[in-house]
Amino acid sequence: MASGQVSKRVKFKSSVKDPGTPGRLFLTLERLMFKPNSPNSATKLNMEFKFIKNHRYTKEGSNKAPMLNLTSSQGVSYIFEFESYDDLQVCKECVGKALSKTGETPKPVDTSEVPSEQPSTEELLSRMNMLRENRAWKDDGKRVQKPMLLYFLKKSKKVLDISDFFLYELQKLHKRFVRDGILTEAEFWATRKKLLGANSSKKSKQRTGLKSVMLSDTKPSTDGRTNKVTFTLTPEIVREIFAEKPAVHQAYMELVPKKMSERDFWSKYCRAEYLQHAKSANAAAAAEAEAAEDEELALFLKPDNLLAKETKRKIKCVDPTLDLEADEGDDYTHLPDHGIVRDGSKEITESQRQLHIRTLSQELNRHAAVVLQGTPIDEEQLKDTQTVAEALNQSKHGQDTSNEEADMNANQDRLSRISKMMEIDDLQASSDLPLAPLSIKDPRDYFDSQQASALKTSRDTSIGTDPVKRNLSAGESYASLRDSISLIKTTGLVDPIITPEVAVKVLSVLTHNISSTKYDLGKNPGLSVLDTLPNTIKEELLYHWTSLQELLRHYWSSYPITTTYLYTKVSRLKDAMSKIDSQLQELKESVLSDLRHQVTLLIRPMQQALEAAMQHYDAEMQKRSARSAERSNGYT
Amino acid sequence: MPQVRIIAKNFMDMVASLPAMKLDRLYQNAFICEAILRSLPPLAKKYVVQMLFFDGPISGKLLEEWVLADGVTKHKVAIDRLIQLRIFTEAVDKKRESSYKLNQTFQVNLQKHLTNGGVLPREPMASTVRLPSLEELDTYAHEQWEVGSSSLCFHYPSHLHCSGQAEKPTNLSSSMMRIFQRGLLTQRDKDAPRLTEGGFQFLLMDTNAQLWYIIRDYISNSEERGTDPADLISFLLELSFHVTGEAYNMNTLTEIQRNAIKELADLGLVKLQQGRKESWFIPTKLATNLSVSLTDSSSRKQFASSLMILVGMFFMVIVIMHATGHVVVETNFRIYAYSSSKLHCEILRLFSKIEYQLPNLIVGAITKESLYTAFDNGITADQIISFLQQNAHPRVAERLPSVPENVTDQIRLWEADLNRVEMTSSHLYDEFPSRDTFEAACDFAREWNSLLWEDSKKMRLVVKAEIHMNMREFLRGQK
Amino acid sequence: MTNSIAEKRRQQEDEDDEEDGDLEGWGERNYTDERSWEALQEDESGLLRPIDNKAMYHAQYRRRLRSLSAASNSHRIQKGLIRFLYIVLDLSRAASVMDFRPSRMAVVAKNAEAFIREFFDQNPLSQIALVTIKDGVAHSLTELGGSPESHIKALMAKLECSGDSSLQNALDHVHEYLDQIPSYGHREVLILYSALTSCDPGDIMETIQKCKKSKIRCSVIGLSAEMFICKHLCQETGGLYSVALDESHFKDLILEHAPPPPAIAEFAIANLIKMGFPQRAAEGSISICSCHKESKVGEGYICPRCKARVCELPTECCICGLTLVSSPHLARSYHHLFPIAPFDEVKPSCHNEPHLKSQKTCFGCQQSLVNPGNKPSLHVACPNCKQYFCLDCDIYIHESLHNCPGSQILGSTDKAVEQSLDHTNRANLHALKKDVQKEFKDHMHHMDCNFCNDMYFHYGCTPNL
Amino acid sequence: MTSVPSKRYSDDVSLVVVLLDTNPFFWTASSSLSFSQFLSHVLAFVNSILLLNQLNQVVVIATGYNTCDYIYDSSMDASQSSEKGRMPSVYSNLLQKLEEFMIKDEKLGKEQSQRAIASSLLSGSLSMALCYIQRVFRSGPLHPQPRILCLQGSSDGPEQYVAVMNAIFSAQRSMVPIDSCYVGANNSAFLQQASYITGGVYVKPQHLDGLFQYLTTVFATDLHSRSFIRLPRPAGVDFRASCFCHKTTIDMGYICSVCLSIFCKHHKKCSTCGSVFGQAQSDTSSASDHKRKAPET
Repeated sequence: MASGQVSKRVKFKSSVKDPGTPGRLFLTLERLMFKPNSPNSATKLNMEFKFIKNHRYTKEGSNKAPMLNLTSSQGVSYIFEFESYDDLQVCKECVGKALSKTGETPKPVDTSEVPSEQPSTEELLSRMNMLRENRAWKDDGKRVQKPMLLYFLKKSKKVLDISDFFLYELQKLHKRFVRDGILTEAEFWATRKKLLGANSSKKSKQRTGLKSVMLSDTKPSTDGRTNKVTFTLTPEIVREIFAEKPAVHQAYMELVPKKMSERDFWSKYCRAEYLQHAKSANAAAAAEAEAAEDEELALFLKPDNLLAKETKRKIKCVDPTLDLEADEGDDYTHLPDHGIVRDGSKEITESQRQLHIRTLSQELNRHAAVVLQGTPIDEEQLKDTQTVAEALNQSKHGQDTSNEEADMNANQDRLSRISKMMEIDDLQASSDLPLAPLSIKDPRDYFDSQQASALKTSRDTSIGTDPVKRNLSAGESYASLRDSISLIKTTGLVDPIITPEVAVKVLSVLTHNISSTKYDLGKNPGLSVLDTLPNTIKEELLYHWTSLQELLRHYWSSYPITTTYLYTKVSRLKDAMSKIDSQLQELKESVLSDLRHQVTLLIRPMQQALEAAMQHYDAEMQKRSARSAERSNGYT
Repeated sequence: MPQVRIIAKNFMDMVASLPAMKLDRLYQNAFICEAILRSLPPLAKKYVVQMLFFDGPISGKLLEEWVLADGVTKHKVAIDRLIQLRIFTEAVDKKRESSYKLNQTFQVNLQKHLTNGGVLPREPMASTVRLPSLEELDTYAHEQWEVGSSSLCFHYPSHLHCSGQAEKPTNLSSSMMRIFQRGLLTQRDKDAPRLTEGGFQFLLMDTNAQLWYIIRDYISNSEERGTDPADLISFLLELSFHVTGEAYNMNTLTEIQRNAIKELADLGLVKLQQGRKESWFIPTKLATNLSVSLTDSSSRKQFASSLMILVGMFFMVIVIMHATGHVVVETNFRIYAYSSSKLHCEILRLFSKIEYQLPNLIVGAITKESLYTAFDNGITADQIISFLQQNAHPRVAERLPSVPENVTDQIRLWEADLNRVEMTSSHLYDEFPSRDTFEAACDFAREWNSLLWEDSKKMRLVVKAEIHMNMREFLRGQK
Repeated sequence: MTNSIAEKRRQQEDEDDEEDGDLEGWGERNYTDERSWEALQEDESGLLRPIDNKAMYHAQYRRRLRSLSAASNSHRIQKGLIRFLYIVLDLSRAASVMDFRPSRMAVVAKNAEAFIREFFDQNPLSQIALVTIKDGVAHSLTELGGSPESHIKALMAKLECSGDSSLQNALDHVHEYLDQIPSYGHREVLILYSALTSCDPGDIMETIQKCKKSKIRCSVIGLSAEMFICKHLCQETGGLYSVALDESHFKDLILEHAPPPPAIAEFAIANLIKMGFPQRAAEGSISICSCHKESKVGEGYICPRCKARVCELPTECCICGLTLVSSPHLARSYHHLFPIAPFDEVKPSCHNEPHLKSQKTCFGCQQSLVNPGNKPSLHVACPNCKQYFCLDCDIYIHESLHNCPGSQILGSTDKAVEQSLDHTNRANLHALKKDVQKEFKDHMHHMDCNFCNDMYFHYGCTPNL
Repeated sequence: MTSVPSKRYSDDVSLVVVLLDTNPFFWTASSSLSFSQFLSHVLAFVNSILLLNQLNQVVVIATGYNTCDYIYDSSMDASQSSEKGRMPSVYSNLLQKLEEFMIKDEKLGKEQSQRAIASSLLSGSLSMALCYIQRVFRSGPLHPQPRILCLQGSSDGPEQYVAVMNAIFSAQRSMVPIDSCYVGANNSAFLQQASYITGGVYVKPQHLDGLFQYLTTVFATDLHSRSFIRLPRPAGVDFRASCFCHKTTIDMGYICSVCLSIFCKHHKKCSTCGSVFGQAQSDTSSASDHKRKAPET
């Protein structure tokens, strides 16, 4: 049962020990509200599920009271104590739905039950997700069901196209860290948000607006032979029909399923539609006749009074800037069909035309209105007409309950805003915002930002040349240059330009440095060094490497240390890393001499990375002890 | 009639084919050195230049150091070429290490050229008399061709059946005329002369190649006229470094050169002028472009007949006349040629259907028929396309492709259509006495892999003609 | 015949007045593109010649340039050098319309690719993410990232369109990401919008306000027609709204977003960003690079903080999340800080002046500025060095080169002045300036410092300070 | 003849724009190589380029102390003949223009103050060269392969840095390699970068008397041949920056988001653009990191 709203009698507690304030908990899919019984009590709650990070609940049979604990993204936890476990159950489901809809965390299932059938990607991921959630909750890493994880991974491998190796790795890492309590499940999975979130992000919390196309032209499709007409109704169409024809909606609400079955409700509706659109006079007559002896049918045929009511209300709050009088002339209804042909057939007898046009234009307008009003329903609810009706009803309800005045002045400010926008552009002051000025004094600094080596040289050459320049004035130097030019002009080039010896020398020098570069180019092989190693070593190396990466990632990401939690985490990580470091050392010793060189080469960068981390750690420790202000500007 | 065959693929091959001592003599002339250097492949150029100031030999290894793995072949080619032209002299020492040394004269010449530029054997005369302007020169060159053209334009396919060499070209010198005469017509008994296959192709060639063909032919005939080709070559090259429009005194020329230059004047390469006491010659654009065409190492099909040369001359004229391209091809296979030249019209007519001719515009269409006639005349699709591309109107040439793809493709397709069927002369064998002889025959044919077709039911097979003999032998053996 | 007419029309176009001139121009260009033969004309000898509409293009170009530099005429202005740009592609039903050939979607994708490349060329420190709107919902195609290739690949992979499009959803979607961006980053959204409608679940106005609040600069390029809501959005958030007339126009419009936009005063928050300048890995060293998990010999860079190995720059260290750049990457953006003033056109009239007579060729490329008809073709002069330039150089200098060959020369003078005040002076200069400012504010008058066009006296420039 | 068929522009046809450093202060200072020697080497090189291919084109731009200008363009002077046979017109023309240029340069120098570093106007000549090359590109589909050769002696002028970098990047965009032959005392940061970024060759000759040999062996190779010829690789340039405040090389620092100036430690206020900073961004990594820290609740 997918009800929009659940409301239960609960006690709202800020903490488990808190006696709590009695009241009612209202859960819709978007938000949860807590209204205390005593109006004067301050503890109200009205928040969107967006902000709920995850939720836990006490198990049935455990001697605890039935409690639901919702943790918000800010880490605040709202605890609701229910009267019975079934209440809890209901709310739990609802919450789960809501949360899964907001895409944060999917609805939890009891970890112990193993899914029988091949799960879909989402489900699977949600399970993996859930897995981590639950673990995160009961934080003692001991009760981790290893097989479970494996199972999910195996499955997920089928679903997501992750390489076997990757899974293998993941699993190993998990074993290595989570089991040994170096990382908590939460942390472990947090870095893999991508993997998990890959699909979960797909089903976004966005709701689509109403389609602008008119679905509800339920066109009768006739097959030539029999005179049987078939109408096709998708939930979407139904929804639109409901939205645009309140009367039908109302009828549906009260007739189905009590008085008549869904099916013949719609068949009636369609018949009515058909009769309405029937062009021939006699068909119209027939309609009259039938309507006479069938009040439901009549109900479809007679003009919709609800609509009329609404339009009246609407008229009251039309945007002041546009005057309806002006549009009077623009009523094209005197043209046949505004040139629009509704359903293919052009020939309309004079008699019906007027009416037909009216209906058409009305429907157009009505549709436009609905689209603009935009009471969207989520895709999940487009399952069956029943739910559609329900949902729509609620949304309607929501609107109606909001009393007239509020509605009105809500309208007013909307109007005022609109009219503000409607202001003719020319009259508007140019709204482009002031720009930030930039004052750069000395572009030379940018050169100085060049690499020091070259910088220095250029600098001290400048120093070098300066004195020379000084002792020889500009005039003289120019003169000397001009002399040398005229020298060439008179005597021509020095001949020969270069002596053979020099030439040979230069060429050989150049050739030498060419060939020298060639060698270390040639040294760069096509296949990576790893592949040259025997598999076992390679495996081990990679294993260490990946785990190292994992640790480091956690390590660095947990700076700057703001909470004690992080502090402990870091220290944990540090120990783990030092462990790996020693392991690496062993590995290096263990390998055979012929490979040792490469292995050491490969290991060196890892160790460097480790050292960097360690040093950083120590530095931080000193800072912490020294209470230096450094951390505040984030020098991590 | 005697056909002159020239094996040289381009000028450099020709030079390379000269005997050693003649080569060395060529290298005496700085300009020839320059021209030849320019004609070398890039890598070779590089080697020469960077060895310009070496006195000793340089080892091949050293050079190869500079070449990346994928350039080794280029390296070899370059070296070969250099040795071929005797610019490098190879020396192989006992360790099979080859080392190279630059040709002495060549080296010295180039060095000189670098330091104090090339020195022409003759200075331009102080312009005592009024020299013709460049335009005048061009028109002069043009007229020279016109002379020849008058004699030839009757041999265009369009005018096939006009009576052939009715009027002789008047003032072409006899030696030149001989060149033209030779192979001018492929004259089957008594019916009108016609262009050879080469003729058509020649029409579609680019200018410099054509210029080169004339000269090459001219040179190749030089022996008959008892002049040393080497001299001619050097002279021509020299000529090409003269300044267009400058006047040079005739007295500075050797006897041979004087003869040569008269004939060249007929070609319009130079203009001769007779002063009161002395005479001088003025190189035209054509002359100064010689080296360009010479160094152009495009290896094109060879044609023997000097007729093409003459045709080529008109072609060149046109290129001179409107230096810019002129043809616009539209996707609907229409050709618009902005030209008033008759010859142009003729050239287009080779492969397209000329629809009408406005004062300055020729409108034609490429049709299947027109192309087929072209193909019959041995013109290939590529030649046509390249012609269209090379003469594309500048405005069109800007955008690529200058000729619409659909046109080029269609032309290629049509050509392909022609070669769909290929002929192989063959023999049919049937009425085999027994199946196994038949089989044996088949196998035999197969292993000569010349079995074209077999029909085991009717016991017939077709084999290539060339193994007919062996087949017969084999079958005899079977009996 | 027809040509001459076409030409006449074209001339009229050129004489057209500013604002609708370029619009007309676009129309005209489009027109000529479709009728290529009209771009040919016969010369006296009957050969074809192209009509040069260079002048026209240049006119348009100059208009663009002027409009761009209009803001920064007097003072230099800050630019958003570190940008976080979300490109939103509308892949709704409307994107399949064929009025752009082959289809809007294809055209958008094609030009988006070009844009992405250009973008990273101009802003090496910035990041892009792609978002698509489809069936009224916005999806992330790619996360924020700095490598053009990955984006382009993703973009080309995902090209089918359906359903309605929803501005609001797109904005919401983008907003939630951009909100996390650190304050120094310039948050931008570029929406390539094909549809004429926006089917939104709620009130888009609120969303717009939300974007405005979180300093997101939204720009829209429409492909169909101008929509009020887009215009409103752009106005509110200080973005650009433009509607493409044809493909070439669209290309130009989208490429206008490649150079960093002027920073809006209230949006711009100066801040220090921590960056690493990694060293190249030593020649012989072997290590496993953290981006591809492959062992690399030699090349590659090492993160200064965590010593992880990355393959190319700029990037974000995947271990410690430090931004890694090299100094040239910074240098790439410098020209945005020192824009060159637009050149002003030289009226043929002022050619008669004797001292200008001398220069007959373009200072940049030596092209003759005199038409064959010996009447001076239209050209421009650098306000700074007074040298003449041909139109092509003008465009090249402003769009690609970013410094004026001539101005280097004069530039050296005031540099020399700045030379005189050494670092320490400049340091306390700011302090001094402050009080000087106050003082001047009090006696409500300003004086321009004639060395640096800065409002107030400079330490080095004033004798009496 | 204008109708040069396309194939005639074989790939090895090259346009070389030579930037000639004519900074008097450097040349009078430099003892190792006199200007006249330098000139004759360069002239010979220019000539040899022209010698290699009749379509080759050489443009020489003089990089003076105060200004820079074209002093030779082979496409301009038609006649290849030599005047009085003593010296090719190439040389005489070039030298003539050069002399005029020197005078102009000096005149400009008069009304200008001295720069501390006697740098020549590299940025100007680079920009000029690029403009010229753009023109060649515009000239249509057929054009020689352009490249730039900087013959630089004097040291880099810091005030030109931005301009030079702009030029370099522009060259990189239009794929014009900038070769550089630096005859000065120490390496030039500008030219090293220029060659490294644009894929050109940077050479600093040891034996200056053999300059010509260097030029012909390394810089005479056309772009086409470079695909299969091994040339001296630019020594790996260290692209670390150094901070504005202490001018020391740093491998981690803070960048002002407004003007991109670099500081080795956190300041309250940018000394370059004077903008005041909000509190420091402890970590640049944006979204990803936040995700990671998520489950700390």
